[in-house]
Amino acid sequence: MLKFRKLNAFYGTSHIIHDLDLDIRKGETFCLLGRNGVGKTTLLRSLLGIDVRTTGTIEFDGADISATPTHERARRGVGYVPQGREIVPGLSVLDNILLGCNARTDGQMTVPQLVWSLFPFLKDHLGRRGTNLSGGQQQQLAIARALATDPSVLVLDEPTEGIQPNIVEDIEKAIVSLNRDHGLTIILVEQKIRFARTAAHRFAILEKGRVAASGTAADLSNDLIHRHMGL
Amino acid sequence: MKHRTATIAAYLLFFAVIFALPFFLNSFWTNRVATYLVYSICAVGISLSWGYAGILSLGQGLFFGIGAYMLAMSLTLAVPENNPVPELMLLNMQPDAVRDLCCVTPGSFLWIPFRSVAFGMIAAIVVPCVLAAGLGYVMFKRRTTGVYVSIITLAFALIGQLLIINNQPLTGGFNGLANLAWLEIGGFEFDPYGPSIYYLVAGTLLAVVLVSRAMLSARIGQVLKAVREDEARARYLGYDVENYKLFIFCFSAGIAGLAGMLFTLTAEFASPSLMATSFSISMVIWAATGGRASLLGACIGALLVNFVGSVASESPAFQPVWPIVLGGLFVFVVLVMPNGIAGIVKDLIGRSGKARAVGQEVYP
Amino acid sequence: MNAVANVSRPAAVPMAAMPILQAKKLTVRFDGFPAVRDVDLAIADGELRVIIGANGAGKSTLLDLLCGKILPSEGEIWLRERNITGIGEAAIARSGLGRKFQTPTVFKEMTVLENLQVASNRRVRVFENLFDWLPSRPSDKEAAVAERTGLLGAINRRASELSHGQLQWLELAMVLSQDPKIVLLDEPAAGMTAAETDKTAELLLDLAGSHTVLVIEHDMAFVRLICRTITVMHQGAVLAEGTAAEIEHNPAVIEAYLGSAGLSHA
Amino acid sequence: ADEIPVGIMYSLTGTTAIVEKSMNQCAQMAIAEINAKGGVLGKQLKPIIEDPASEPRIYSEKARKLAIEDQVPVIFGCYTTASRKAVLPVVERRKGLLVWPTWYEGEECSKNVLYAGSAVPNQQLENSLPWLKKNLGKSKLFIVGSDYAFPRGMAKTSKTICQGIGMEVVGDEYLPLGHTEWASMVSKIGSSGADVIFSNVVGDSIVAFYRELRNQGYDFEKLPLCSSTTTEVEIKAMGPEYAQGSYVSLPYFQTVDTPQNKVFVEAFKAYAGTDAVTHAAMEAVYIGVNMWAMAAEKAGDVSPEAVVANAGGLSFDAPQGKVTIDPENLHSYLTPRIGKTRADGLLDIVDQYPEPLLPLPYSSVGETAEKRICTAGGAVL
Amino acid sequence: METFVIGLSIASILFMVALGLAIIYGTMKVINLAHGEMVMIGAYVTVLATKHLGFNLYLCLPLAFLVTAGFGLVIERTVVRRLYGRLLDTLLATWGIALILQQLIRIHFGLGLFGIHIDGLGSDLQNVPVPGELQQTLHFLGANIPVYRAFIFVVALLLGAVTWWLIYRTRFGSQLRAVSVARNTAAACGVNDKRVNMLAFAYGSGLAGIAGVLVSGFKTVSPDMGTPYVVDAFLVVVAGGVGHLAGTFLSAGILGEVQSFVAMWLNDVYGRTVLFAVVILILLFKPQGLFVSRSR
Ligand SMILES: Nc1ncnc2c1ncn2[C@@H]1O[C@H](COP(=O)(O)OP(=O)(O)OP(=O)(O)O)[C@@H](O)[C@H]1O
Ligand SMILES: Nc1ncnc2c1ncn2[C@@H]1O[C@H](COP(=O)(O)OP(=O)(O)OP(=O)(O)O)[C@@H](O)[C@H]1O
Ligand SMILES: [Mg+2]
Ligand SMILES: [Mg+2]
Repeated sequence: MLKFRKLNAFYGTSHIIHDLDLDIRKGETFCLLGRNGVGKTTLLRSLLGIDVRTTGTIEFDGADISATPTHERARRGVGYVPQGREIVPGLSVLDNILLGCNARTDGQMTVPQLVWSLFPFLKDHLGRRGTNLSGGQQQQLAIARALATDPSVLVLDEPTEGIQPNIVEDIEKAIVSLNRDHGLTIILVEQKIRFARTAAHRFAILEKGRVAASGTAADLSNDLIHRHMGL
Repeated sequence: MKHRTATIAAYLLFFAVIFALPFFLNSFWTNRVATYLVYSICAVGISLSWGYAGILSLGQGLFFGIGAYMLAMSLTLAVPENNPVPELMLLNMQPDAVRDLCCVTPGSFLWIPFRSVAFGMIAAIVVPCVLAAGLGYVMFKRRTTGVYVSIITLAFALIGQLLIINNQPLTGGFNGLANLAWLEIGGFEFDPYGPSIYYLVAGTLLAVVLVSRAMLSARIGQVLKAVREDEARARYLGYDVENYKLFIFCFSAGIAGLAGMLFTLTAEFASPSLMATSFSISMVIWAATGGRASLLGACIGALLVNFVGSVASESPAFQPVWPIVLGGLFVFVVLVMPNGIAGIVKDLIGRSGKARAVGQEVYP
Repeated sequence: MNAVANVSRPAAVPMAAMPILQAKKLTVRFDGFPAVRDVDLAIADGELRVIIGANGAGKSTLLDLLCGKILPSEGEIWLRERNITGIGEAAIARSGLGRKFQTPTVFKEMTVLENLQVASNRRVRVFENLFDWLPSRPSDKEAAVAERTGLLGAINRRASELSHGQLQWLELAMVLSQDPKIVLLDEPAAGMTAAETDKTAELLLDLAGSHTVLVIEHDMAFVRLICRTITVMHQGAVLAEGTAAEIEHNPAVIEAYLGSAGLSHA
Repeated sequence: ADEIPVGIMYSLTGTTAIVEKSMNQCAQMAIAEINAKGGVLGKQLKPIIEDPASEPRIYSEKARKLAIEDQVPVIFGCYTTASRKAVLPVVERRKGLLVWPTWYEGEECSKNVLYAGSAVPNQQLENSLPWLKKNLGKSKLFIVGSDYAFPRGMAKTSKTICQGIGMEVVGDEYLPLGHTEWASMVSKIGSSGADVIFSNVVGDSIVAFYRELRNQGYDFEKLPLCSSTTTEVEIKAMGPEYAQGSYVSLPYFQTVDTPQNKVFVEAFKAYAGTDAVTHAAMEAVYIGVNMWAMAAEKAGDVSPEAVVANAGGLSFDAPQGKVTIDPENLHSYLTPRIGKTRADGLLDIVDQYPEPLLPLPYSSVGETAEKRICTAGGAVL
Repeated sequence: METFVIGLSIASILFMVALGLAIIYGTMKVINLAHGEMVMIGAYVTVLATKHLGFNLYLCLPLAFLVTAGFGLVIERTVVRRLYGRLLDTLLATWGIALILQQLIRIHFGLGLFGIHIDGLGSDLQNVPVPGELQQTLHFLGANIPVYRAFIFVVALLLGAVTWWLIYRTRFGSQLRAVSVARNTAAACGVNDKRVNMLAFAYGSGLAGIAGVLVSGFKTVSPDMGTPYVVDAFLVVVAGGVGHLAGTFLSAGILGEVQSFVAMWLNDVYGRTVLFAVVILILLFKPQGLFVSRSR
């Protein structure tokens, strides 16, 4: 459902992603791995069209979206949970979630039931300011917000970074369930190999802006990890 | 290193042109360019505090104006008719007041030390520094930053201007000081229209640029840059950020005062209009046009903006629309060359080197 | 809850004669909300201490207090015999505390080298730096630090061009070049790969002894690698303090923080 | 060359452009008229127009350009004293000549300035204050002005005159230049017990002032106002209904009934458009250009020294009547008038001095006809 | 009492001009030095509409709003849009725009160069007729209150309320707030950030236009009338706390009253002086503005 073809991405004159080809299939969980600074976040930002300049094509549901503005891509069904969560200060928890509704094509301003069932905690704190939540709760909120856009593919950038272990568990469960029970396609950037192994169907390891290795979850050997993610 | 050589070449070229100019100019243009060079000095001060330390003062006009007044006071007293008491005080005194500088009008005693021109010249630099130190101390101790500094300095300058206008018996009020003697040092008289003042100004500009450059290449330059980037970080590394900011703020105020003093020499008057907000903003705009993070850029920016402004307003074709030409220039500069003229030049120089860099891997 | 804390505390720290860093009844409130409550902390010279705790437990706030970013509402901070409460960030830093923040804070528009130079320069006064010429290549010390943090190849790149993980390393490198007696680190391994996490752990173990190190971390794999003494914070207060084994089996900690996976499986 | 370059320097942009633009037009018109009659000394005048943008700094710069680069023997220009002061060093040092048009506070005695047509305080006050007392029976004066030299000079002279005729000054207040927030001042005037206001307010502030008086419910019939600065331009700008019934003391109004004025007004309307008004500053420009030309003709030379040396004693039949240059102080004998604003924005002349009045630029510091301060040798304070 | 009312009326003008600026600066971080020119354009719309279309002052309010909003829209689309995130560059560019707009009015939008003059434009002062009912004076609690001032006060309150509602109670408002602090995130949530910024800029400009209409009723209308307003309005916005409508409201109130009382007791020069001093003090001791409490 998502095809990157000869994708190049730049920040100003820095060339970050080089001629990348990648396919993501409908309904799978795809995990992106790689060392710091290889361009994982950049790849996701290219997909969303945030602040990077790209060449090449990005085909989503059969249409090239590489020139489409960000908000339009969100409307077509790309939900994004950015690295560092980026909760909007000054907005309440509810308003933060409702912000996601702007991407709905049906114009509805209601939060999908799914959100409450995954993150019951949020329901009890709708009036609080989003930024006053703890880090883990903010991460849940960020996922909730992305779900409110009614996405067909959910893009998560290191969703468990800096989160306390018990909430990490909850989030991991939620991600797995979103894919398994609700049929969402998921693109996940993750440093925790253990979780990557349990959640992902397929993976790709990036190195210096190129795909260094890819395959199904079963192919993700310790040797590969050592080679591409060791020091 | 290529970049470095190019920078040095640019400086050399600029100053070579500046110092050669008077040989090709008549007395009017000598005087006009000298005045624009005064503006360049001012722009260097702004570039230092804004471009390199992130402190954007919108009250620079106040320091400039005070510098101008300090010397203008001395030069007022140097006019024979203004002895023992300047005419402006005679016009504003109470009919029964004693005709002596000590007490002819309230506060007139403040003028006494200005009988010495040397004092006026020193005060032109020191007084702005001291004022800046006072204001800066409070601001930076209270950790005021960013746009707040700009607004505070702006309001401060407005107060200064209002008070100077309001105290006509002491300051000459709105009309300022215009009846001035020429500066005379050791029997040599500086003629505003001759090369003498021109070289005085150009020499000062050179000195200011050299000192500033030296400072920026010393460690303090790096610390200032760090402070501009992230004050808090610098603090956690043990730097007393307030002191650094205070230093550069005063330094820049001193430069503005110095420029103001030279302005008095080239333009032969001092007036509160020099402290107006619009003038302060103009100064910032000179620096921005040239490229605020480049001293040379700031110099050129000041020259260019004023040159374009006056040429446009003096050519019959452009006269009805000269503000549009000037305004269009600003918009153009911002849209097309975000780092000012200096930025464009740097890009051009860097291009050949950069071309390789783009193709290169940018990873460690 | 206090009862639980008391259970585990006595066994905790084998107290050295004079702790190098001491927090006494530290409390801070934001608009009445106590982010840190009555925290007592004593760190021995050369110790490596890990602080864990739920998101929002007040860990970062505690570091903020220690390094002077915020003033305590109550309580004091002592650096050996010296009360450093309220003397200002710069003065605290000069007396030997270095800090790495949770979100990497470096000088974005400066190169890696410049960042290190600013950090390693220990003459901090305005007039000392006014005439001090700046070398254009790294000193041996700076080069060594860059080497150690894997930044040598990027030494002339601007910090804004670095990735999140590289920024983490850079900030760590800055703290190292600052060479403080006490190093405060807020989640240094966040966003790092497993291998890099290991490398960070190594580096910290290396530091401990010659330096006193205080680390906040969520990544339990990392904690296990380095842990000696762990302090657990919860809702602004110290919930427990002890060795990894003790903490792992403390029911209150499991309930509030570790969850079913526990420390060892995390 | 067969042309004589002359400088015209009135702001076309900036805050004072409003008035100065019409002065610029008037100067050009006067020059065109002279050229049509054969020019000066048989040569055509070639105007060089500069825009000093209402900033003293730029006045000074442009004056230099005119005097040095363009070598003009005369500059017609300036509107505010601050701008004149900035130009003064240029003309004095470079031995140039400025022809200054605006009524002002005096206190100046330059030999490089021809103060042709410009009134000084005694020419606006010696007639008006006694008139207010005698004809309106008012005796409690509130003086209000913008914060600069002219209003302060006017206030000083007013106080001297008031003492002499038994009027009391109950208020003497200033407002920053360009200030347009009048509410406080007007309510202060209301509570001061004044029965007449004398206004030396200039520029934008005038409009806001009159409108505020109306908004707070004052009526010029009960609390008359006499202004030294409000010309037809400002009245038109604020809407005549706001000024109707107020007085103005100036030597020239568009309604002055002389044959010369009829010609002048018509000529200007033909030049600048039928809805253009003429006003005192403009007439002064007209006087200045013409008298400079007369002096040059008389001297047979356009050099500044020659013109100044020959200007003293010259008379010109101006729109306002006969204007004569005083040989001592180079100021002009003018005919003080008081006008009362009509509904159409012009003024009915309600009082007119029997003859042109001697200019005393230093009246604010006690200059009298017997004891002159400004003489051909300069000012002795 | 009278002094207080005067203070209120000064405050309401400050507030109206500041409101638009608060939105533009507070949400987009654009220092719009051409904001004063929007006031000026609003005033000229009134002049032209009353002269040529026979509009009265009330009808000019919506008209001026639309026209200045249109100007704002164009400025945003052509220039400001490219400058987001470059705070100080916006200062330079909008200063340039201000120069251009002023001169356009002076030269009758360029027609003047071909000898075509539009009555009401040009560099002269202009005026606007005020409806009779607004020229009255009210007597209230022993004070004389000009109806016009009261009218301004009411309009200011109304605009404040509408703006508050718009920003805190509508979908557009939450989009705007989101875009202003986290543009990328908002875009990723489907918010058309460019459109939101454009509309906000236009709305802010439109508010200035309304202020221009009201100001034209009792002050001078001329091409450079706008400049002093930006400075004052900017002081108000910053002193009130960036991005806080309530702060803007309060600081306009305080500054208006300060100026009024000091002008009454001493004089207007000191009124201004003290006003600036108060701004300095507020910024020194409450740098985040009056309304902001300590938070992350
Ligand atoms: N400046 C502040 N104003 C108001 N509340 C604050 C402020 N700083 C921190 N808090 C609150 O104090 C609490 C403790 O925050 P702190 O950042 O110390 O948590 P933490 O333990 O570091 O969490 P994490 O693991 O997510 O980093 C949180 O509830 C936070 O919202
Ligand atoms: N705004 C930017 N401008 C210039 N270069 C950037 C910018 N953001 C990132 N980079 C560079 O792009 C490269 C890839 O960064 P990216 O954030 O995609 O890495 P990542 O794989 O997500 O790493 P991490 O695991 O640390 O998050 C890095 O070398 C970084 O230095
Ligand atoms: Mg990343
Ligand atoms: Mg934390």
